[in-house]
Amino acid sequence: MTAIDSKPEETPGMVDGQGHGHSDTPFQAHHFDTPQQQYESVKLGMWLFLGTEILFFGALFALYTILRANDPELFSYASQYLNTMLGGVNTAVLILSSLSMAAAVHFAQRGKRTLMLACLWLTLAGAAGFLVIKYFEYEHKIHVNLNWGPSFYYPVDQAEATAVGADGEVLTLAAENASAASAETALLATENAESLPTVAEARLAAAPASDAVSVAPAALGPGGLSAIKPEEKIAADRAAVGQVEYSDKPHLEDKALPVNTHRFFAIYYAMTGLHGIHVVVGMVMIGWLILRGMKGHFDHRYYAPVDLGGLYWHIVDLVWIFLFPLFYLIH
Amino acid sequence: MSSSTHDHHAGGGNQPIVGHLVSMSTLVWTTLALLFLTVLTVAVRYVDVGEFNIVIAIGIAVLKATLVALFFMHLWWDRPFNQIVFVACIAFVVLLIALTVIDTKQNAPLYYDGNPALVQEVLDAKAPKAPIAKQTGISSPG
Amino acid sequence: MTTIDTTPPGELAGAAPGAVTPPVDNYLTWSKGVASWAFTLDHKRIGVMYLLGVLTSFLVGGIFALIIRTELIAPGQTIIEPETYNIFFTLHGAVMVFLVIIPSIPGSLGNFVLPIMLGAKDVAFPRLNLFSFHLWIIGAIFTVLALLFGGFDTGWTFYTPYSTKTELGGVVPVIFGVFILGFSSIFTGLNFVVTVHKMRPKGMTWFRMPLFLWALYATALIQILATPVLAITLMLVGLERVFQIGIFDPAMGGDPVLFQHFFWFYSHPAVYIMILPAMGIISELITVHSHRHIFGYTFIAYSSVAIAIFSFLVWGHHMFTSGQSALMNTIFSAITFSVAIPSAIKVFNWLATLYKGSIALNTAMLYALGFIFLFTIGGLTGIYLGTLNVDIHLHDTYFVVAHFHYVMMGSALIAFIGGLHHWWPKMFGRMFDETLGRIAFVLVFVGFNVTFFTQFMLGSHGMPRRYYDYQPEFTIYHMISTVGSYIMAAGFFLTAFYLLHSLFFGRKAPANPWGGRSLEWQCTSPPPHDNFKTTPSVGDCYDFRAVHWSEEEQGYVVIRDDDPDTVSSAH
Amino acid sequence: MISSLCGMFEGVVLLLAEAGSEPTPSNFWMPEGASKQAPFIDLSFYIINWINYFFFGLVTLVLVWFSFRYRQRSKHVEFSEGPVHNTTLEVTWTVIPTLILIGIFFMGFIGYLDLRTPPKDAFKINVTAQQWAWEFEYPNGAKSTSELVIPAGRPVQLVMRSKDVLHSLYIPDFRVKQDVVPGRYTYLWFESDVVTDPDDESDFFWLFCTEYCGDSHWNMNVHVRVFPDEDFEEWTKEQARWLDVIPEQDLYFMAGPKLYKRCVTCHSLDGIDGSGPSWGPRNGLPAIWDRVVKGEGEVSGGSKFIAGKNKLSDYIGDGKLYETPEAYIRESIYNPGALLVAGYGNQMPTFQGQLNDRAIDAVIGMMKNIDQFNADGSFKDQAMIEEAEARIAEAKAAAIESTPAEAPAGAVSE
Ligand code: HEA
Ligand code: HEA
Ligand code: CUA
Ligand SMILES: [Cu+2]
Repeated sequence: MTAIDSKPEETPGMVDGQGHGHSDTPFQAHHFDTPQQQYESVKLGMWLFLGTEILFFGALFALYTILRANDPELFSYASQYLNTMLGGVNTAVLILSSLSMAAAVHFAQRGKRTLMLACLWLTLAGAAGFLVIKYFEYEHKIHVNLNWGPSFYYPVDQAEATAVGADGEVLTLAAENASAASAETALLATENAESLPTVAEARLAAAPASDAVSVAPAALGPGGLSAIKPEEKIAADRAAVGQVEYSDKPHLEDKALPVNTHRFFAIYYAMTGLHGIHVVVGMVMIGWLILRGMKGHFDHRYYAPVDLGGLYWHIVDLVWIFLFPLFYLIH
Repeated sequence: MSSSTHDHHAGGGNQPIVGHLVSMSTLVWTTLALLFLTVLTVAVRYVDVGEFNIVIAIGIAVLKATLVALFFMHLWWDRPFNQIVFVACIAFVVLLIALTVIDTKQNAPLYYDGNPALVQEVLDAKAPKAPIAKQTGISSPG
Repeated sequence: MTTIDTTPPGELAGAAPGAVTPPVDNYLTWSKGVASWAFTLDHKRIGVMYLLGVLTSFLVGGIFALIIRTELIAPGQTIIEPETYNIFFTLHGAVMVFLVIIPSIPGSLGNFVLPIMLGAKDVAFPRLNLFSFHLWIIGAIFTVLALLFGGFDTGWTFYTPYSTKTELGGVVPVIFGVFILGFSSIFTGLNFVVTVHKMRPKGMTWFRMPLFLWALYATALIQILATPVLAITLMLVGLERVFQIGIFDPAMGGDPVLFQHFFWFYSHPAVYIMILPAMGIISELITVHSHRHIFGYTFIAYSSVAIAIFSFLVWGHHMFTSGQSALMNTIFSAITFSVAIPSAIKVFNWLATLYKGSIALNTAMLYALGFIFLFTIGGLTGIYLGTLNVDIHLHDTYFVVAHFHYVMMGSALIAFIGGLHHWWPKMFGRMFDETLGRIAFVLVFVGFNVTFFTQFMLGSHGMPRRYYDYQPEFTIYHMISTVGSYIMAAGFFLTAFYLLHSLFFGRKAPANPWGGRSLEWQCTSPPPHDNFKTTPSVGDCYDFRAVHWSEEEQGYVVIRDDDPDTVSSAH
Repeated sequence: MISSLCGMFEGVVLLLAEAGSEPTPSNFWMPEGASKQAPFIDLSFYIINWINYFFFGLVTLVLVWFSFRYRQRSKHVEFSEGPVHNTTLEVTWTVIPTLILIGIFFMGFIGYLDLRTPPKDAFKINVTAQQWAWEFEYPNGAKSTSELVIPAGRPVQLVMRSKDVLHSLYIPDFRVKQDVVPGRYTYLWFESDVVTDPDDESDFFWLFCTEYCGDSHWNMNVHVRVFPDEDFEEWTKEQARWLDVIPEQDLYFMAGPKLYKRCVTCHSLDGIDGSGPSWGPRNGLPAIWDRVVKGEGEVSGGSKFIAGKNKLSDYIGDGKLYETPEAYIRESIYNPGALLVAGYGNQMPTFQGQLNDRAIDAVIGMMKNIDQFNADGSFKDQAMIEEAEARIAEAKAAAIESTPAEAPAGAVSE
């Protein structure tokens, strides 16, 4: 690769005398005139990138708001399956790791390499701690099928079909209550089997004459939003695909399971999952900073990577600051 | 609220030649405030103030986010344009949220799980406003 | 004091400014080997690679278009099956939008001239620049992969729940590809914003920047603010498809209209990602080829930013019939018209720039004039679509198809081709054949109007879009349209021919063949590796008094009689 | 000012509503206008048209004139001087378009309000869209899939929903369009005075699907016909019981072709496979009924598929999954995912709840006698049809006499 290298840490294209050769500022890329300009550029670049991150998560927040605005009960119902304790601890962990990150920047700025490294290690530990806790949360939920999508309704072993509620209270997920659903299925079946004109006439008889049948009842609509419960749809799905036995009962049928509960978990996993990915990326980045720090790349004149890494890590914290009350603290 | 980073240009051995140095005490105080607010928001959850629970929760979260942005992320001392970037992005998120939420709320009665009778009411309620129906009566034969 | 801005590059530093031979050391010859291109950090080489990629994609998308048109030449099956047709128009749309028109101007021309116009050595983040090109390549590969996985037939809009249900396996790969292309676009925009902010040379205030830079800057703002939403939306579609998470698919409780909100939150601003840089190019072309100071600089500059901001407020005008609430429809319709105002300002200011100019009808200028004509039609037809009750009739008919081809192809792409001709000598150091250029322009221009003007009539008479077959009463329009597309294709192939020809046999280009005033015309053609040895001094970039013809150079030179920093702006 | 503007436009709307009872013929820009809403939409279109002609003319004129007048005269012009800005001018051409656009917006808005607000007493028809067919359900239970018939001179409101993906109902000549969204109701209303000849099948308006919905999106069109009240009433009654009045032995050729219209988008009769296997002889196999009876058809998947059993004969017969071939066909219509013919995915929607037993009998009857049908699904023997028609006319007369369900019919003629 012969092109001019703008990597900050390397002396840029001096070979042919075209570079500026900032011999006193070896980190400065050749196309910048001053360290100040370079620093401000990368900082602005980072802020713009954070801006895209904000919109990236922002779209999910919009989704969240819509779902919740339309289904408030669903959210307060489903939120009880999340563990406030673990969520709270994780919030604290992130805040503390943010502190250590900010401190790392502070020490980098003052050229205190050892302290900076120590702080970076602490931050890394915080990130790891966060992920470990998150892992336990996920692990448990997946165990009891508090899942996204259809698998939310898959059967689980009865012995394990308990979820620890917010306050340590144990919610037993009864499995008997399939009667309501099956009654409805039966009803549907008869309705389908009959010729429709008959059904229409029956409805006519029941409805006031003026705008009878003006809006068909929802029963024949698609699942999810309709009177058909998602689990029926899932059962039907599986009947169609044919991999699972027909006898499955929805394990979460605790009488009041609102329709579409799986959507809460969909958005929960989408948002916390995306956040989790950002934490992982943050860890890689901090690890890289540690490596470079150990090689002595940073001093009080050049610490931009630490600064930018810090910004990134803080935005990860910032997103969690919103996720925590939105998911764990629904009254 | 921002002071230009130029102030710190001529830093000595202990000062960055670029950027702003935030003192450790500021950082620690920020952290303490954040931890306090976290405890607070958890506590408030157990107090029932109806609709206000969510308002309080979001309010505290916004406060915390502001603290992080201003002090941890140095935005307090940063270039105005960086501040604008941050605020503008949030404004656009709010825009997206506001308009989509309004729309779904408006349409909620038309969802299947809404009450079909209600749907009809909604549709009917709109009818008298129809300019043609109202003023000519052509739409109501016999 | 007389300053000669023509900065002699590297080797020729001491040579007389009159030397016609381009410097031995230019960015093209600076180093050799595939790797020296594939991993270059030079914005010019990256720009050229983008150009190659975009034009190849354009060829591919164009071939799909020709197949579509041929199928539609007569009712009934002509050459392909309905399923194939659906895959083809989807690919045509997706390729043209995501691989061609969005990256075209910023990626190729923008990358090439933006730093030079700023007198900078490179963009702020050369590595990121290269990375975003690599992302473009990866995205393109995924789009091709989608074909191997069975193609996809969702339309370029990926409307749910069809896109989460269709049996074709290409949906997930292409979603992934577009996701990646989105990041490519974001990083380009980010780079440009930082470059414009932080790397302007001394003397170049915001209001001395060439308008092309204003346009790219405004575009970059949209790229940064809107694209992430597309990325997340497509990610959700992918999740919906694989895990049925129930966000968009009504069968699982989701709301399909929500998808449209999210999609258009990006994709409406995206149409201004396409048109804004094009408008920037036109501002350059019009001034340079009529040797005349731009009229109403400030208005044009601000209108770019105004368009960028307004563009975020109107997305719902694509959803007037979608089941969006009447309230939102009204709001979105009202705001839609506000975008027309800055566009109008631009059109009128360009016209005023022609006034008392000295207009050289070079190929590039022809494209610029063609742009004004076509954009006026395209933009004005947007007004019908923004009008609530009229759009109810016209939505999803060929009227919309004609509208967006007028603005995307007739305007954005034509401006791109115009800009390509304008900067071609600068990029490759060769002049192309002007006569052939003008002939090709006429072919493209005439062919284009024949193809797409008829589609307005098709649409207003009720022909729905995305139809494989149609009722006999539409036949005549379709036939004319297809013939037009062949004429247009002939024009493009001719263009490809003479441009390629010029690379090998073209006359050597002077530094400043057209009489441009902005900084890129003050380095040699092709520019040296580092653009400028010393940061050039800057004046009013539309002050053509400083431009003089030089017999020796067989081109123009910029000679300033005044001190660069005290030159009073002409307005 | 705004309210007076509104008032002005409402006035225009009213005028047009009066004038609009005459259909407008097709012209250079617009197709025939056959609804009450069409005139105002057309007017809006034309108003914008004239504004646009003006601006387009202006721009083009100036463009061409300047390019010619100020073309470069000498070979190398170096500089030409002209005004670089003129605030008055610039403000003018900002403000004028702004005002015009505000006007256009209000025009569209008023028209839209009308389109969105169905009169309270509109005649309501339920519409169900699915890939790739429309189904219209009338208040008296009548159903129609091959055409939408509406009463002339009365506001009609369509209450629509979709079974699978997005569709969009568009009647160009009425200038109305509305997406049909799964998961929610959408609605649409219009009123047409333009009667189409009830006896002339070729007198109709097109109804298109304008939201892309898959392979046969382009084919999801039906006819709209506008009947005078009496014909409409008769038609709906007939629709409500058309199947019931056909004698058993005539079902397969009197009802079969009509029902087959819903299958034709996927199943051909000529052996060329579409989205679904052809009912005619295909791939060297006999026509559909023989394939099933002889068990020669190949299957390769489905919820009831048993690995290794790839022939239909493994499933049909005494003691097997389906005792009779009829049972198999019936299941294939009600539960298409049960057994999948080799080479096909699970694409077909269920027709459960849409086809009753008689309808199924008719379809099966048609399959049994497939050689008596033309490739387009029509029955070959015209004489038999005529005979049957006579029988049906009798039966119908009898049925109408004896039917107690007059209430909805009364609503129609009201
Ligand atoms: C480069 C891309 C581009 C540009 C610049 C525009 C510009 C505009 N577009 Fe277009 N549009 C598309 C690309 C673009 N569009 C695409 C791709 C689609 C379809 C997507 C799909 O469904 O697949 C679409 C669809 C589309 C719709 C939805 C149609 C439908 O599906 O029903 C609407 C509705 O409002 C609309 C409106 C407008 C308006 C008002 C402008 C305005 O910005 C135009 C402003 C310009 C002018 C008005 C001309 C210049 C002004 C004058 C000469 C002054 C005088 C004028 C007046 C006083 C009126 N567009
Ligand atoms: C920038 C975007 C762009 C461009 C340039 C084009 C170009 C063309 N398009 Fe379009 N088109 C879209 C974007 C674009 N399109 C989109 C977004 C859709 C909607 C898809 C959907 O519904 O989902 C669409 C849909 C669409 C349809 C509607 C299909 C349907 O609804 O059923 C039709 C039909 O006529 C069509 C035709 C054409 C034709 C004939 C061209 C021609 O102009 C093409 C001519 C080009 C060539 C023949 C290639 C020549 C190139 C070279 C030789 C390479 C080298 C070139 C140089 C060096 C100059 N397109
Ligand atoms: Cu149904 Cu398109
Ligand atoms: Cu738009």
